[in-house]
Amino acid sequence: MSSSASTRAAGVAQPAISYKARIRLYQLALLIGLFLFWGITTHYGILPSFFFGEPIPVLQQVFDWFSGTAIYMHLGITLLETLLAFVIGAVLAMIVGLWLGLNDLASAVADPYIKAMNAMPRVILAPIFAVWFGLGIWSKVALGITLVFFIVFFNVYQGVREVSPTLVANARMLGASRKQLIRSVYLPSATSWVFSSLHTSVGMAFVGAVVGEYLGSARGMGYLIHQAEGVFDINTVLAGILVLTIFALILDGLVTLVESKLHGWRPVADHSGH
Amino acid sequence: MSSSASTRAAGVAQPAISYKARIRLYQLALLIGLFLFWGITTHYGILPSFFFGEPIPVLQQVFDWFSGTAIYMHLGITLLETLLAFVIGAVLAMIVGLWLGLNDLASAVADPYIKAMNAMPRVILAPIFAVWFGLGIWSKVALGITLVFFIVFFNVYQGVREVSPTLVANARMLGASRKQLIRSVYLPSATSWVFSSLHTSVGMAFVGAVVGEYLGSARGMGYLIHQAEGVFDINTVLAGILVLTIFALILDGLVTLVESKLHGWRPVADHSGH
Amino acid sequence: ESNLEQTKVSIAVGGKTLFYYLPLTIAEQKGFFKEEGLEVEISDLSGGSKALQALVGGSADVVSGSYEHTISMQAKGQDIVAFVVEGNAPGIVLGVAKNKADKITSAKDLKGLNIGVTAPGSSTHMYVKTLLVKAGLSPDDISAIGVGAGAGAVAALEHGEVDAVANLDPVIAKLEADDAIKVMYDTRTKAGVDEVYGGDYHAAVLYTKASYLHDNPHTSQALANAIVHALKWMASATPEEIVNTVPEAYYGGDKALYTAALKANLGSYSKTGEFSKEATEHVLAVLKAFDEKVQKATIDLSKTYDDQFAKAAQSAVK
Amino acid sequence: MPAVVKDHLSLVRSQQGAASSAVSLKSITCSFSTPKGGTYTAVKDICLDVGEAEFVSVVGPTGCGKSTILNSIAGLLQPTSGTVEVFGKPLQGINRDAGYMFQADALMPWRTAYDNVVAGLQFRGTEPEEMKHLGHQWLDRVGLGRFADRYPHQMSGGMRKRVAMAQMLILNPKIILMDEPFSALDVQTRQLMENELLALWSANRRSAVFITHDLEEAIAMSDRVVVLSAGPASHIMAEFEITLSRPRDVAEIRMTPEFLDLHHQIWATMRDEVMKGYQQSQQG
Amino acid sequence: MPAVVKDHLSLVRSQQGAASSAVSLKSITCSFSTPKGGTYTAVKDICLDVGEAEFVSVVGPTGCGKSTILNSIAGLLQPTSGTVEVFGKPLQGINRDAGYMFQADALMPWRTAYDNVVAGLQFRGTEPEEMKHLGHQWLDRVGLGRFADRYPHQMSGGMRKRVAMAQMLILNPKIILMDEPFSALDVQTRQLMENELLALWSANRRSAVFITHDLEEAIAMSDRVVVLSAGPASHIMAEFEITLSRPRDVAEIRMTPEFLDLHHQIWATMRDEVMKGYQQSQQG
Ligand SMILES: Nc1ncnc2c1ncn2[C@@H]1O[C@H](COP(=O)(O)OP(=O)(O)OP(=O)(O)O)[C@@H](O)[C@H]1O
Ligand SMILES: Nc1ncnc2c1ncn2[C@@H]1O[C@H](COP(=O)(O)OP(=O)(O)OP(=O)(O)O)[C@@H](O)[C@H]1O
Ligand SMILES: [Mg+2]
Ligand SMILES: [Mg+2]
Repeated sequence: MSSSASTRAAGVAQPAISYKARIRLYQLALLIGLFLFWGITTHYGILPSFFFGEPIPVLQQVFDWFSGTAIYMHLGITLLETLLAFVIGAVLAMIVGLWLGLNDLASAVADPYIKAMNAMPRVILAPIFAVWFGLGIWSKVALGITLVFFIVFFNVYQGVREVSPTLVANARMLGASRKQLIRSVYLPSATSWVFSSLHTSVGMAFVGAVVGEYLGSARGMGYLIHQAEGVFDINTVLAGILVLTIFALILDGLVTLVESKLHGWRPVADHSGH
Repeated sequence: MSSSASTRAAGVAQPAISYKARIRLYQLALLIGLFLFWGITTHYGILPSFFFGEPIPVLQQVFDWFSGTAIYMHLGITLLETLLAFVIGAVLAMIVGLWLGLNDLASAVADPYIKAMNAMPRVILAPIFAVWFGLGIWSKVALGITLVFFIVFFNVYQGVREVSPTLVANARMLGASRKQLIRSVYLPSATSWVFSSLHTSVGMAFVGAVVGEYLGSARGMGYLIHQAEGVFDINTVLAGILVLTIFALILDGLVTLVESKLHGWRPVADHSGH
Repeated sequence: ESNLEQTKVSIAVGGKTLFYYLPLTIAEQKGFFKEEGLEVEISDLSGGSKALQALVGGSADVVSGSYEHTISMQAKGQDIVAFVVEGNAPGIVLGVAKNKADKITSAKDLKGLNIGVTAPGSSTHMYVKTLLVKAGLSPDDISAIGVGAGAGAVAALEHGEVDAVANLDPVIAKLEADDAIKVMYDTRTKAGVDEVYGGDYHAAVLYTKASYLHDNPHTSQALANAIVHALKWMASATPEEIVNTVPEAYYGGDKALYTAALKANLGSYSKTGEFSKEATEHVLAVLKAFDEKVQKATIDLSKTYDDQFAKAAQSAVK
Repeated sequence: MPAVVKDHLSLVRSQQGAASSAVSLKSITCSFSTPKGGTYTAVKDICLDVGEAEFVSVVGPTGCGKSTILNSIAGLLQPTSGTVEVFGKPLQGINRDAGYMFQADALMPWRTAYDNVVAGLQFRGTEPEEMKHLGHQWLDRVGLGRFADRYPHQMSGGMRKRVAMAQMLILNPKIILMDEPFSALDVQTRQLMENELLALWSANRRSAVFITHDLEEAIAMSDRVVVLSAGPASHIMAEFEITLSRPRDVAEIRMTPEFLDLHHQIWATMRDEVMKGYQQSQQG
Repeated sequence: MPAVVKDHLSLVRSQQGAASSAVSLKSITCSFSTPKGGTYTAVKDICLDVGEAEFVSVVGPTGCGKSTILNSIAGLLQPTSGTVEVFGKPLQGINRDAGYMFQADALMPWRTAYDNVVAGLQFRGTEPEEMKHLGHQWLDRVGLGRFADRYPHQMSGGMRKRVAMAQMLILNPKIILMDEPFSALDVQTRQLMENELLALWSANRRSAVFITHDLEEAIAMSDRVVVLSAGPASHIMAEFEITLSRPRDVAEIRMTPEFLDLHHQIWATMRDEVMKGYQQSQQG
């Protein structure tokens, strides 16, 4: 998302800084507004604080965590699981997606199997992962992979299918080998597809790690959240979610960074209509 | 996925029927192979049947269910939840995706919020949904929507961004109003994006419904699975998953049907390389 | 003491913060495992059945779980053996919503109601079935709704989604504190257990595979020692001392509620960790009534527990 | 006889003619930012008036900024400086009076030839009956009656261009903007289309701005030919009034001596310019 | 003097010449399935031989099947019947000896002009030094030295075409296939490019198949001009040997009487054909 915009004036139009600053301002205003809304509604019991917590204790908890030391271990574990799930899942999905996208017969045969796997409730797989991968990080990574994989896979597959036939024909005439074709045409052409799915799956990788920990673990943010939930400590639950969210945004920011590097050639289109 | 293929011969090449029949044959062979592998490994204890069940009892259970009557109620409920989550989630995502895709400022401001929501572990929301929507179908629908929404949203958003600027300019010159522009250019152009995400999210809608039932309900396939898990009846668990998978494939088939209707204009590209 | 076969032990538990498993936490927090030369890692899973699966699958060595599992696993051909008792009362409470309490006074009145259990097929579900059968009803006369053992359960009752709940602390404590339920059957106390089961009943135990006990007798002994140590300490400690021992996360800011709940549960813990034949038979009777697999199987109760470790622990732990 | 109107003169024209002109570019400049972060000025200080019912052709070396100018007139591109006036009013947003046939392929790939042709009518909510009638009539006019149900990817380059032309002309726009419409057509089809366009244009006082690389076409069709200099900062180098009598037949007119004379003049003007641009670019 | 070689004669040529010809189409037919489920035969029984070092232009009414034929030679489209031979061997898959400049835009949008030009060299694993040298040399040759770092969407239509031409020619293919390469260029730039191409072609015995709508261009460049009939089932209607002496300057040659004579002949042949196609399509 994001991407700068402004009306499609030829050339060096309005100063872009003010536009960006305005966005940050609105975001900040929205954030403060949300916190105020949250604080007021829970304070006056319009929303039950039993379920929604209250902003001050939540922030207090976050602060306490980071003044202490224990949180770093938990957070580190969760981040590690997330990163592994994200990277392994995305890479696997790209390989399989490319392969099936370029292989009509294989994709036609595999089609129902992949869809079936995607429709399987992953939570049910958790015990099996525990058997295979133990109760350590790898069973959580596996759960995350099952979430990340399908999202990226379907987009890579479709992205490959959408590549302009003329571009492919041209590259082949220029002597590109199959590998070069993939590297120089299919992959760049599918980048928007891939990145769109990467944005979705950053979140999913976190969900996988946390839910995995939630279902069984000895540490990690999901473990903390699970424990707090067991004793109705909703403020700690929300503090955990808040911390996770911030890190998800950071990871997503990294994805965006890579994206803008790889995708810098794009024309800045104007969709706002005059 | 799927889509017919064959080498890009000009005109009326090989009989397409034999190709399709071949695919079905391979699929069947794969299916039988998988079942055999499953049966043999669990029978000889290579895979523990405690976790992996055994094919015959699983199929027996499915058969028993469908000879009885109770299953129809459970299945009906789950399908209803899935459908509602899928339709509502997808429609909402399309509306929001279109709106933000066409609105630079709003999308820049909303960006971190949407990503944050996507990164939130949904399972934790389940109790809150139970409070808001009760323990009936609507809390499961809500959970499903949170899964479906983001997958579709990110793709619609990106799909709208990817529309060819020339096409938009042309339609505007032809006098298209904003609404007509959306209907006649943005939506058709984003179809492949939308359908790619719909395929992913059919599965997710099922996951939402089943996990929702799993977390609290009195009926539905998730309830049956959960109950069986509680007494370590893995065969029933797998039978439930099998039934769900078949229905997920049916629903996905419907999506593909609509897709091929809307998307019939596509050239049949040849990606297999000679 | 380097006669331990292994010093690193992984223990799985389904809901570590539950009062049901409190002796485990005490043993961990007071360092009783360390005293025995053990380094335990306690993995918290989302339910007792998940903990059992972790054991069967080999990712956990020992489970802190319900004694029932050893019986139902024998019916499925798995040799699971309990070797030290943590609690002798399941701690399950059946409470009805306050606003309906005047109409529902005994198990008979439950007919046709929605009753929240932690999960369909779970021990809370079985508990409700037991009560129904005792009252001359059929288990199918109610609809059991899985509401979990967390905030969802509280919400379900308080919002009228269910008319009654069979649940554990802290759900019950929270509902009592909110004045939302009237307790009808309470197995947190000896009296309550006797009323429902007609005598002693083994609840939380440490169990493991028979082969593990066989291969790791010293390690198993050390585990039993630590638990018995914890039980003895708990028997002599004040509730406040116990509360101060558990991690802060257990009471999540509401210490008073936790203390109140603890007091209600103190009677449920075993004093010695030892088994009694009678208690195991009561458990079997319940399972026989509702678990098809157990019904069909012939169960040899003596193979479901091994009392020697707990017995030996009495002398080891002063 | 043709007259070469020099730069300052055209400026005068644009100031006088504002009231009765369909399009009036008032000293527009269009710049783009370049990859290296600088700016590239494509066209600079362009003043151009297109009268009502006037047919103006724009020629110039490739990459000089012809499409850029057309985009400004269409309202798709806002000039960095200067203003565009349409029928005396400053242009805000899209130019609703203009029809624009793009240089690039702009057909909707998911619509058949027929559906593409009637797209504009649909947007206006034309009656189905009338739409059907007009749609098929226009497909016939561009010689594609048999290809109504083909999708763009099933048509040849030239066929797509003709669909695009019908799509634009079916709306009967007051100002016709065309960017190299006929370059993908063979000579004969091209002449058919040129005559078709001329007939339409003269039938009810349209204005037209027409970009082409074919000087003969430019002369045969136009009232005036505008020659742009090579970029960057391209400007109007010369204008030629074409006084050949109307109605014209584009095929026959090419043999007249006036035509050949004009052709020669414009050709000479452009040649130097192209060489200049080519050499410049090779130094860069 | 030009000679009109009729259908059966060209068939004879193709049979004899097989050994020494670079490309030989043996009675190829290409059909497509239509939306209504029928088949549309674009070209039928085409026999064409392109000798080594021969420059053949193909002209014909729009939509007759010129691009289809080029696709078959490139190996991108498998004819429904008939075979394509390249240097005497039946073509299997892609034609590795050919360079193909497409009618449609085929530049990689994520590569700059320079990166597009050197794409083929990269695929072959050329040394970076040499690649850089050749890349810039070719950008200069097509007059885009200053635009090396522009992305396709930042270039004009004509500039993109020139990049595509450099991209193809930099590889020095034995067989040059070009589909209307110069139609987006102004007359002068076009002539520069034409001369550039002729120089390259004659330097080391290339073969070329060249599609154009500009008869003058076809005649000025070629050894032979092949005229296709209007579709459907388009066939080779006539072939014209161009015996004008080489080396030629494409600008000057146009004024010679032989040239005008040839032009007139081909023009007449095509005119009838186009009218026929146009009328046919209007009945449909
Ligand atoms: N988005 C852009 N960014 C940078 N430069 C641009 C952009 N669009 C156009 N240009 C430059 O502006 C100049 C004029 O482009 P324009 O498309 O108007 O040329 P043209 O006269 O239509 O050429 P042609 O006859 O080849 O179509 C070119 O040098 C081109 O590179
Ligand atoms: N995929 C396809 N499906 C159906 N018909 C097609 C397909 N591709 C080409 N055709 C038809 O084949 C015929 C020849 O097309 P082709 O592109 O070869 O023409 P062309 O001679 O190159 O025309 P132009 O000069 O306009 O580029 C056209 O009538 C076109 O509609
Ligand atoms: Mg242009
Ligand atoms: Mg063509």
